[in-house]
Amino acid sequence: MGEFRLFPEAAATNAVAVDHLYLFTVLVTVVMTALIFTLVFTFAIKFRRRSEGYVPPLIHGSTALELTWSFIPFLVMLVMFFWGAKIYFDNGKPPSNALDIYVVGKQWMWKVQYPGGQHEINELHVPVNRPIKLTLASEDVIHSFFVPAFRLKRDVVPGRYNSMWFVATKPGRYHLFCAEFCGTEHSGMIGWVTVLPEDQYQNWLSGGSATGTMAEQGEKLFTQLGCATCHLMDAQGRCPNLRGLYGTKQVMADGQAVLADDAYIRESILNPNAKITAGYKPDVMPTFQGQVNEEGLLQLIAYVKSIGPKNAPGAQPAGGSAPAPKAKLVKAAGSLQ
Amino acid sequence: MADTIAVEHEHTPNLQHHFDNMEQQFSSATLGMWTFLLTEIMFFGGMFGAYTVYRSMYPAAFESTTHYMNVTLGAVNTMVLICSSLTMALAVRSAQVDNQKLLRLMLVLTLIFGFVFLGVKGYEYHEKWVEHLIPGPHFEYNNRAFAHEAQILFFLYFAMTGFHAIHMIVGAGLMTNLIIQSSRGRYSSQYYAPVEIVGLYWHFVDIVWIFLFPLLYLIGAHLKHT
Amino acid sequence: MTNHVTPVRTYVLVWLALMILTAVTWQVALLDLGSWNIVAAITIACIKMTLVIAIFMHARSVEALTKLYVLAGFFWLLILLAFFLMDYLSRSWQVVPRPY
Amino acid sequence: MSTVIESPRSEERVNYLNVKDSWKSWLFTTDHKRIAILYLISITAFFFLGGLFALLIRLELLTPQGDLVTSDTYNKLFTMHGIIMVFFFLIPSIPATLGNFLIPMMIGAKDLAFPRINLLSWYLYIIGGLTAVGSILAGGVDTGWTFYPPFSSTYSHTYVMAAAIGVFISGFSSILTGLNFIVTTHKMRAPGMTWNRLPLFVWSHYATSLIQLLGTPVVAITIALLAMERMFHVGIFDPAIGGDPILFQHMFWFYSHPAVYIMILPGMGVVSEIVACFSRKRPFGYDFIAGSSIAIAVLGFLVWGHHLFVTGQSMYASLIFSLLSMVVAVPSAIKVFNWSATMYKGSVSYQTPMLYAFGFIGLFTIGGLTGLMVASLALDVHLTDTYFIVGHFHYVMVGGMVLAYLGGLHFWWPKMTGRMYPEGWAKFSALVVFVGFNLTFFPQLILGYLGMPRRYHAYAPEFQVLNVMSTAGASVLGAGFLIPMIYLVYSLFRGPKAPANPWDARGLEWEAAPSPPPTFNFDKPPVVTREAYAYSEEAHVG
Ligand code: HEA
Ligand code: HEA
Ligand code: HEC
Ligand code: CUA
Ligand SMILES: [Cu+2]
Repeated sequence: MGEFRLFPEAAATNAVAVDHLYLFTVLVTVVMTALIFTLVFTFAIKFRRRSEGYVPPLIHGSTALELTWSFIPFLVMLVMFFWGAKIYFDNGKPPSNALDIYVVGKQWMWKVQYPGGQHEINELHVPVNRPIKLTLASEDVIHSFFVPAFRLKRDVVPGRYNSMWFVATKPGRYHLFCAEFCGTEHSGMIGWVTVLPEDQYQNWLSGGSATGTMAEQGEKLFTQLGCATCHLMDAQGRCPNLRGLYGTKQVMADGQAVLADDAYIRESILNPNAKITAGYKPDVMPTFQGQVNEEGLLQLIAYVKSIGPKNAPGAQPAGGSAPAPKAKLVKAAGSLQ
Repeated sequence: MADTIAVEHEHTPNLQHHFDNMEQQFSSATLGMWTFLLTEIMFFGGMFGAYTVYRSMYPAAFESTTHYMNVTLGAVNTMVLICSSLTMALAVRSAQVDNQKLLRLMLVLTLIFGFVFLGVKGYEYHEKWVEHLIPGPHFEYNNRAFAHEAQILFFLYFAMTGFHAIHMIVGAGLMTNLIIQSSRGRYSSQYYAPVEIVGLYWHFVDIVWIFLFPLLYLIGAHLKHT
Repeated sequence: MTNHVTPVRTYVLVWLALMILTAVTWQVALLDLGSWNIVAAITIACIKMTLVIAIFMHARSVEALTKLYVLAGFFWLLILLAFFLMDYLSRSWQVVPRPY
Repeated sequence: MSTVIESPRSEERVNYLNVKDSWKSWLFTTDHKRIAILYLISITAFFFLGGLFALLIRLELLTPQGDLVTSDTYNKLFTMHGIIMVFFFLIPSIPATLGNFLIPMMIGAKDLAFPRINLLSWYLYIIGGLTAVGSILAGGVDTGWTFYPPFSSTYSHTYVMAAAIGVFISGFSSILTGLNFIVTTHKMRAPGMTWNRLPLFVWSHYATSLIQLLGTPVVAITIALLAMERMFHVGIFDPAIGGDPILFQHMFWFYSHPAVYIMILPGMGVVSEIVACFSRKRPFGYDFIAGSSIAIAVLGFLVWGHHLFVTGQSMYASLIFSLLSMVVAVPSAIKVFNWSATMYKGSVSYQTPMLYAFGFIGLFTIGGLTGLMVASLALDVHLTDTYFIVGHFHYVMVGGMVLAYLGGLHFWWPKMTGRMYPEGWAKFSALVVFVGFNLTFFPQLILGYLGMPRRYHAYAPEFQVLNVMSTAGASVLGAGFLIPMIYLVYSLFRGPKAPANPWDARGLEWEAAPSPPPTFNFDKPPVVTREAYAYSEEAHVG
């Protein structure tokens, strides 16, 4: 039996923020419950039935009271609302210097890959004190990536990318759970998140059996699947050149402009005709649905990123740029109250 | 409580024991039916909700499907239903004015229109089947640009028109019953609640179609002309 | 009993209106009005619906309560549509801006 | 009223129970009271079935390893537990039994507006229930009671269809009950029964019926679409063709959040009646309690998105939904405070129903406040799909609704059966339930914040201690539910005969009708001259 605790350990900036909010709400709950219990019991005892004959006075009510006990609770609730919303929105925007890691959920395991090409299953290694951005994709059903020690959770939904980000503050090993029911081994879809000091993290990276960076693996796929035949060698310009594409706004045939982000590139591969780039014909590019799995897609995207504008995050060398200075970090993390 | 005075109690054959008078019984029945139609709105509303979401997501794909819809038949069916609504309304009126012959005639006409509608619908389904437009493994859509999203519309097409058709069939059943009863002279200006109630239902089903027609058949009608 | 008899003429006129409006919907749909196509389609459909409810279904002569219920139905449908769209239309707002 | 009450009736007066006693007279009855009894029996059966599953769940969770049953079996256990408890026990619990029995009596009507439809909805309920049970016997369902695709539509190999159809059918039972109540409340009120004389029990059922009418059809169609998706092997929720699984969750919760108010409002109605009666006082702020029921019903439709905070729903939508979730809590607050205030200067006695009412007020408050905690965005991110949620909703559903149901059952038992239950045993079991309940579900709140995910067949060892406590509590709780079973059945035969108004309560069902009532409820159609809570006027004015 593991060691018994009543409060989970906090290992991320977000965890601390959430804990504060939690303690506040617990306080509210305790106070209000206490209040109600005292009201009920004092009245119940003080006004217990003494004689059968006693006829209580006729009290209709009091609008003043009704308003008080509507408003005061409501104000308290508003605090709970704004406080929670603040943290939630801070978690919505990953800082630009976040280190990208890619996670694919699959019945019933977590597949993790790093820009440097390292792979692991049901394990996630991250450096301490650095914003990490996870891109979450699912091969099959809805899963949910849950790290209690970070107080973070995000559903992993097939057909789309969700992302979450955090700054781990304490080296150590923490539980990783799948929190959305996904079938037989749902409760077995668990693993560990290991937070390492920067230097150890670098060793771990170099120790990992990487067959080339994600971008390089993506490049391999790019040739294997024959993307290159069109996108690089194609002379007649039947196909757009993917160089410098990533992160730019693309104009579509129907006039709408879309940002060429991960999701867009993913769609372009699986369902090319969904959005036709202006100046090109539909039905030229075949769909690659079924020919390449989520991991492959992520690699292709990493490749497209790498040939994109130089400072695109995906283009970072394995391990990412040097850790950001701490001061900036806390601001980036933003969730410290 | 209070000194209880016996409420006077009409005695008409059609008055159920727990109602005080026909007035109460009639207004309860109509309120009941309207309330039921309220739930019907939400029932179809779920599908209209899904429709709205996906049309806002994939406007082009949805427009592309009109090319595969039989707009003419759609329009014809709309008119057929409108006619049936007229006959239904007249049926109720004939009951109100004690015109038994007209009542029967109108009910029969309504039923016939209903069957015409279902017939046409069946024919359309058959078309879709032949053209492999049934969503699923055998779905074929030669406008490959939207091979995926188009399925969503066709799925909604079958779901919405399908549930509408089921309502029509139920309606036809009710109609048949009315015809039988009316041929026994059950209904009169004194007692026509059943006719009124079924009428309300029938008109509602008509209304649903009034929306389905433009939303399913005419999404991209303008494209073919430009 | 609310023996509220509507003259045949009214019924026939309504029927005529409905037929015409059906034709109108169809023809309007053939013009390219951009996003106004859908607006037109819905508007006409709503008019037709109102006619059916008001005349064929005698909603004019029913008690206020019933009217309230009918309205509630459509109001709730609006809630459903509005809140669905609230999510779907605002999803695109949250594309995380990256420095390029 | 004295006319009726003080003249003690001859022992074997004809009442709705003994008027006929053939099987047919029960299975084809249109008497709302008999239909209520039919519901009572079938619902109890489902409750114990669901409870049996619950016990098995708790037994499995005694140890961290999944050693009692296989993971597949476990998944089926909690799914069937959820489906049965929600759709076949809690949603019909108070409305279909107490509501069915009492609403006509409380408003002074002979029956519901549509007696045959009332019977029909019982049959629909039974057919739906049997279909669901059939899916269990066939091998069970493992999707969770929420039926999320694509798992439910594509990946699950269990009997999703059967269960879905069962829920679909019983949905219409629920719709028809709501419809019947609405029309009855509008059209069948006795002369003098104005809206502001209406018992709060009726008000809360009116609100409940609104939800049943406006919400249930949506879940029905949603489930139908899911079933079609399973047949066509493709559908509108299927990501492969650009469908969005999250849309299903929207459609499901559009009903299922309001449904949680279907699962609490009737209980609130019961508690309002009990507190008033056992304090011998008019409910404090009657209009506000009545109004807040409607407010809950309406606002309840605007918050469903709080179940989707981590799915990828737009952050801005989440923001609105979180705010509105806070707003919907205000009317609940109003009720809680008014109940407490009702006892002020009252003459409070502690019979069993009142004890259950106390339990309800306390536990619902805790349940509701935990609800607020998860309505706060950042907290929900951590707590969603953990045992905190399980704790939250058992506090409101078991601690709230089930306690109210038991309280109401004891309160109106004399009226329904004409027998008194054994007060001593009843008090004792009420205590057992309260203790067992907290022991079961309080640890789950802690487990949740520690991060134990729900729907887990095996869990990390450090969670064991709290799980053992929870399982221990569950067995106590189980006992607490079994004891009433036994003594209530016993009282049917041996219990002392009940007078027309054992609690000296007000209201037509007590004052104008004997216990048990005759088939048409009242010997003479009552005429109402005062509100249902005239406790403070000198007793028994004519
Ligand atoms: C009877 C059923 C019932 C009831 C009444 C409620 C009531 C509430 N519920 Fe609950 N809920 C469920 C049943 C219920 N719930 C179920 C079954 C689930 C899980 C479904 C699943 O996923 O399986 C769930 C899940 C659930 C979630 C989603 C959790 C998740 O999965 O991520 C949320 C989030 O906001 C929530 C919120 C609320 C709120 C704000 C209320 C409010 O209505 C509560 C209002 C009441 C009070 C607030 C208490 C009284 C007030 C006072 C005493 C005043 C003092 C207050 C202050 C000063 C603040 N509930
Ligand atoms: C009305 C609703 C209701 C009720 C009353 C209950 C009652 C109980 N529930 Fe319920 N529960 C839900 C609704 C309800 N539950 C829902 C909706 C879920 C979510 C499902 C999902 O995730 O999809 C859930 C999930 C759920 C879980 C989480 C499972 C998981 O996520 O892995 C657990 C775990 O402890 C649990 C426990 C209990 C217990 C101990 C009771 C106790 O109160 C029960 C005690 C009652 C008895 C024990 C009855 C007495 C019976 C006997 C003594 C045995 C004899 C039997 C016969 C004679 C036939 N429930
Ligand atoms: C047969 C030729 C062909 C092949 C093979 C092909 N593409 Fe394309 N691709 C196109 C054409 C033509 C377009 C422009 C029309 C469009 O947007 O669909 C395009 C568009 C794209 C775009 C969007 C570019 C923009 O400017 O918006 C991306 C990203 C892309 N392809 C990636 C790939 C990848 C990755 C592969 C291999 C897995 C691939 N393509 C294989 C022809 C091809
Ligand atoms: Cu993956 Cu649960
Ligand atoms: Cu909810």
